[in-house]
Amino acid sequence: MKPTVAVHKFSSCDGCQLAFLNAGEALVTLAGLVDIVHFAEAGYLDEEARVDIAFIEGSISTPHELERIEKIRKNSGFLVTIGACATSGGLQALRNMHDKDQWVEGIYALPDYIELLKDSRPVSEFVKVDLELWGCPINTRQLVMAVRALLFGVLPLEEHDKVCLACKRQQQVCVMVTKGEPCMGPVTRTGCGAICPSVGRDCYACYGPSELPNTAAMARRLQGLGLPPEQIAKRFSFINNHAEAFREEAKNWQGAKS
Amino acid sequence: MNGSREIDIHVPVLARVEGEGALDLKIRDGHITQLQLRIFEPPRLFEKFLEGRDYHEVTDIVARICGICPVAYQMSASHAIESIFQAQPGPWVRAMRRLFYCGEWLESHALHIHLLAAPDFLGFNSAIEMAAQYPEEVKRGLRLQGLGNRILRTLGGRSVHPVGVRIGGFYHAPAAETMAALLAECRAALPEAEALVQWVATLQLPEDDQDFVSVALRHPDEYAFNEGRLVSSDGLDIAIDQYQHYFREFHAPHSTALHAHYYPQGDALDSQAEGQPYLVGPLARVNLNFAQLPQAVQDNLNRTGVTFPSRNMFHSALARAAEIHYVLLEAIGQLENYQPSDAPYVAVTPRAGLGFGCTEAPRGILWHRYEMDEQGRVCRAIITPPTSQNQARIEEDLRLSLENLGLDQHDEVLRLHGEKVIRNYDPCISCATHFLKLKVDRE
Amino acid sequence: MNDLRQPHEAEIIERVQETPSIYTLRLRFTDPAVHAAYRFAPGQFNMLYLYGVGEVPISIVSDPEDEHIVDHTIRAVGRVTDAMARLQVGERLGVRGPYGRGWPVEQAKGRDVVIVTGGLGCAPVVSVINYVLKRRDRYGKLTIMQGVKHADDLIWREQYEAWSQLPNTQVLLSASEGGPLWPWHVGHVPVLFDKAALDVANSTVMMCGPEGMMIAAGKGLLEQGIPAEDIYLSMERNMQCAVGKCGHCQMGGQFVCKDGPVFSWPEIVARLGIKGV
Amino acid sequence: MSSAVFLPHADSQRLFDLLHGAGYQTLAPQARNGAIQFAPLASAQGLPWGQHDEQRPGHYRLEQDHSPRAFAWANGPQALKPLLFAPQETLWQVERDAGGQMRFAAVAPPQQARAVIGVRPCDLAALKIHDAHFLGGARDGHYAARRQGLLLVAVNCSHPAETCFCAATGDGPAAAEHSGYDLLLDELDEGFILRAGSETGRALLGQLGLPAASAAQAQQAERQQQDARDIQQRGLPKDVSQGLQGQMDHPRWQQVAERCLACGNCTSVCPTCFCHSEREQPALDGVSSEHLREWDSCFTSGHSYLHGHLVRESGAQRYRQWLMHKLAWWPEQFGRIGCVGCGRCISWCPVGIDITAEAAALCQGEQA
Ligand SMILES: Cc1cc2nc3c(=O)[nH]c(=O)nc-3n(C[C@H](O)[C@H](O)[C@H](O)COP(=O)(O)OP(=O)(O)OC[C@H]3O[C@@H](n4cnc5c(N)ncnc54)[C@H](O)[C@@H]3O)c2cc1C
Ligand code: SF4
Ligand code: SF4
Ligand code: SF4
Repeated sequence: MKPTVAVHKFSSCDGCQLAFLNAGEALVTLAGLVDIVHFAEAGYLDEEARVDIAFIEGSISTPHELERIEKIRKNSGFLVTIGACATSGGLQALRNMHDKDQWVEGIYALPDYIELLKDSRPVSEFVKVDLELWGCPINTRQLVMAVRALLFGVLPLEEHDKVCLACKRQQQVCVMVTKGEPCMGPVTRTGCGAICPSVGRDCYACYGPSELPNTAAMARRLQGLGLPPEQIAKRFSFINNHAEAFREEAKNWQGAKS
Repeated sequence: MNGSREIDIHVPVLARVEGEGALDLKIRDGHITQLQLRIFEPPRLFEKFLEGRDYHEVTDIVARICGICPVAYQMSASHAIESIFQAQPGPWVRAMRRLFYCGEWLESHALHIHLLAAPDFLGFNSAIEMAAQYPEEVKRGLRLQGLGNRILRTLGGRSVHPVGVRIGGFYHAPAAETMAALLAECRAALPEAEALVQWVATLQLPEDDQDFVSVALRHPDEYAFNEGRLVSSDGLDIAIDQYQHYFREFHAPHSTALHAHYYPQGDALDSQAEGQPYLVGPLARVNLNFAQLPQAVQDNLNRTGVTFPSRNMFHSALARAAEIHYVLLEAIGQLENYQPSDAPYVAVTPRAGLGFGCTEAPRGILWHRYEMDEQGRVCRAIITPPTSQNQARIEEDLRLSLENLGLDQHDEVLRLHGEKVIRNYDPCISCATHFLKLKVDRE
Repeated sequence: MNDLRQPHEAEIIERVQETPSIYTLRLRFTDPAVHAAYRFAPGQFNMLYLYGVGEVPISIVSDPEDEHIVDHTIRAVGRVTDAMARLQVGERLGVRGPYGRGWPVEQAKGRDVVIVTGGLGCAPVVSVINYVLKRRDRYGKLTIMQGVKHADDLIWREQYEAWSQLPNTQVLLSASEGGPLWPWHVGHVPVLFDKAALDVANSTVMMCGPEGMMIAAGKGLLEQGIPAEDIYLSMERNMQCAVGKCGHCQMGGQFVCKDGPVFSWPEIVARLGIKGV
Repeated sequence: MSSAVFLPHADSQRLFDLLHGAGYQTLAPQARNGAIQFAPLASAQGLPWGQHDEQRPGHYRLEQDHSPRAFAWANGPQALKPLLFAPQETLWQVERDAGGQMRFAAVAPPQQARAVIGVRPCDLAALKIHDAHFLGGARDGHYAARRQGLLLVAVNCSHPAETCFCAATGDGPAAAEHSGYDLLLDELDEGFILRAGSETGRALLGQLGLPAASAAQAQQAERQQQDARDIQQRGLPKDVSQGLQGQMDHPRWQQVAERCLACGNCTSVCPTCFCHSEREQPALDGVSSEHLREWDSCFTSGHSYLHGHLVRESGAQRYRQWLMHKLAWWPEQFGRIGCVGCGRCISWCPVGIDITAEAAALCQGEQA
């Protein structure tokens, strides 16, 4: 019996699902290895089905989404969050720091219709998550590694080293040392392939915090490079702003004087 | 005969569209009494997040509005902000932006034709099912999509949320060898693109004659996609900064996405009246700018026997295929002339001001408006994506085409046709809800 | 021969479930030539490769002179060892080895052998116990001392009981937390030393277990008067290559994989007990 | 010492042609992405003429001026390490058939005779260490294959960076005889003094038929070497290995850990670091798998992972492993310290932690 798989979407941009849809031939191979039962964008609709593996894209940001994720958890053997939204609340968790009620009222003529939870939150704050794939967006390589490992019946290896290691394995030249760019690689989780330094720019931490992230030292370095406190706070308060290590460091600099 | 039948059709989750939306249809006494494309994606309030952010963060933020057309967001934003900063990126950047955009059209169009739309016309639930019977066609689609992604990666580092873009141009210039390899790939793919147009023409595209207004960018010298004036099939011809005088967004109660209407007489900003639906996207573009397509693309289209402008919305599929053919030719042209540059971007100096950017996303015009302060921080942003512009048109089309089909048809037939109509627009629901308007009339 | 780091295929010819989480795999190389050429010493280990998943270092517990088999007793603790636990007879693994320096069975000839283990038991010492038992006449008294945290942690209870019945063999067990059904001693391993009546001048000690336990036991044994050079311990560190190249197993200047895993007390004592080495 | 000959700058291409003629692919330093990097180069024109490197802790900048020299800089982030010990490669692969039978196959690195032009004396010293590590004991086949037929054209340093301290480790700024080069260059404003260090080098040099270097030129080269030695400010404490013994609890470890990002950049650029991890990369369809190895670092958690815990959890422990291994424990393994004074770990540390300063503080005992 082939394992059954579902891909569910919550508050997100669809970019992580594209790791499936952009997989090319691997998508066809995958469809031969597993039974996809729910994946709306690819044309499979059975939201309520019990599955062996459920992939979750997107953050939890409405009462309806909370109900859905609870149901999905019950129906799923192994639950994998894919991407920054699902694993850390995503860019849209920026709203967690503001008074959204006011925002929404100021925006929509009929605010009652727009039901929002107070915040945009990661799936793991509501239900048990068996595996987190970080990244905004995740890529096909991560997905293939995870699916293959699960098919072998083992947990995928966690990739949580710093981006710097991948950067140096590719023999990229450090953009912080040669150009003074405020690169977040030293506190950011690997997995993307160090693509920002490879195009000559600073990493902006879209893969979230690495293991042992020395965010305080990183922040002081950014200060040394000439960033004012407001911009240091923004470096941490970005794609993975709700991830604890980044959230806490950002707080240290918000409202601080240069 | 069953004119008094009560039909309630509810499609809770639309398959094969980007993002999640639903269709609600009520028919009473042979009339459609309720028809809603409901979009319930939670809003992600992006325009609000932009406030206070630095200009150099904007391209990385707006990319996240949509995983399928991040380039469009990055391009519209870059143009708007560069216009405020009075920066002129120059011909190299302009050429590479066109190439970059070709990658996105190719990837997005190929994905829509093969993975999302074709199963409709061939009677499958998914492309993967379809692959069993049409393996070559599906593989061709995946190859074209893959090539689009590779173009995006070459300039952007990755195809979803590319990292290579900055205000003023690109972070890096690819090596000449890399571009030569890409050129060879594009040349090899050209026959596939030509064949694709003919193949799409063989699909059983429903006949459905409708009257609608097309809106697209037009450029004097080229098939427009990254700059131009806004023109319409009923004679509008305005600069992009005039957009808000002719188009207005409003909040329809059944949707978290804003809808947009067109006001041909102008003054949309203070008009009390309702405007009218309009179409953006591939069919609107081909309808308006057919003559600017390269001769080879025109000839190839003409061979299908379909003439443009077309009043059949289902010819969108054909327009999309023709645009694939077009972007391959365009990419080949840009790559043939490629020279690496020492200056892949112009340095910019922040200034305060108001600026506009409008480019053709795969699904149609994507309009941005920014106010910046003198440190180059965003004060206010307004983003109007194509799907919200099309939404009123989709609902209008649904009404018309279901009536054309005959409301006495079986529920299942009505539902399928309704979905087919929606999918034909390649709606990007994720995009549609990622914006919010800051100023709302509350009468 | 192949690159040292490339595994050979081996087949599981027998599988024994020792406890709910411990199992023994009896392996034979599928290439008869490889099998015939394969030699190892007690205390050495192999890198076992699970197809598509990865490699783990595992000690060899069978007898070096038994030419037909290579046994590994494995505790299922994580990715690789959990999945390996599901393998059945007839299935295949990759094996490369043997690696490392094993127990000093030659130097111990004619002497008493003292085994000290702790924690959840330790496969490497099983190899030496079996080795001595098979060659009983070559060695003096065999003393097996095992310390566990809690009475329930003792695995292989019957095995210990069986050993304790053998001639010239003493089994001493202690638990830091005993219990009503714990007939043996209560306390840490060193409480056993007084009971052991060690012939300090003529004993070779072999230890394996958690570092803290080995340090305490080693110090206790030194106090008893056993010379440092006669105390050996088997160390554990992360291993990727097993041939002294990858650097993961370094303890100071020592590579556990090639300079060990068995070290004499003087060789390694400088690195013991320092957190982070 | 073999006799020195002279090659004017204008004829530099002859050196490249000579090597190509002998069947070598030539790799040479080039200014790329803001740093000097080794890459294939066929024409002498592509050398970094007039480039200077400004190096400080956490800082590296290239500047171009009108200097007539091609080697008026100290070094870039790479030494020979990535050319021989690949940052990431497949060690072997395996296929599994439906019956569960596995077939293992070796993956050999490409065979290509390569000549590297512009090797620094410190790089030669590091190479000697890596040769001992990878070729001694169980031979590393992949390293050996790349090492075979590697021709080394070394260049003595005339422009050490502020971060260099090879004079203190005894590894530069001039290459000692028998330090492993085939050809050795001293660059003067008008050209190169060349000498051979191996049979291969001698044979090649003979083919060029160059005039002997003049006594004045030789003198100039010597003076230049002396200046390069004198200009170096940094150094290691005397008997550093001894001095570090017993400092395992020094408060300095914690202090440096407060600055250290544990990013591993120092280990990546260090020409003597050899740590690597192995990883499996199975194909999605499950019928084959590749066994990869890639550079690892004692700053990662995986480096000291044991089931259930990390041997080195904290940044302080990880930094201590790096510095102690380099300076205190390496002699046990290779008979010398693991540092050749190239200064890379100082420049390329994003926060500018300086191994010489840390070693000095640690060797002073408990006063920090
Ligand atoms: C010389 C030596 C001999 C050993 N002999 C035995 C034995 O006979 N029986 C037994 O049950 N166990 C033995 N171990 C321990 C065994 O290697 C680990 O329990 C095993 O590697 C855990 O792997 P895992 O994938 O199941 O666990 P996880 O915790 O999921 O580990 C993931 C990976 O980390 C590495 N790793 C984790 N723990 C260790 C470790 N302790 N040593 C080296 N690498 C590790 C491995 O690459 C492993 O695959 C020995 C270890 C060493 C060093
Ligand atoms: S921002 Fe950092 S983590 Fe994200 S793609 Fe760039 S280098 Fe990778
Ligand atoms: S420790 Fe630093 S200075 Fe020494 S060889 Fe390594 S990188 Fe160079
Ligand atoms: S342990 Fe650290 S310092 Fe030593 S070789 Fe490995 S990475 Fe380098």
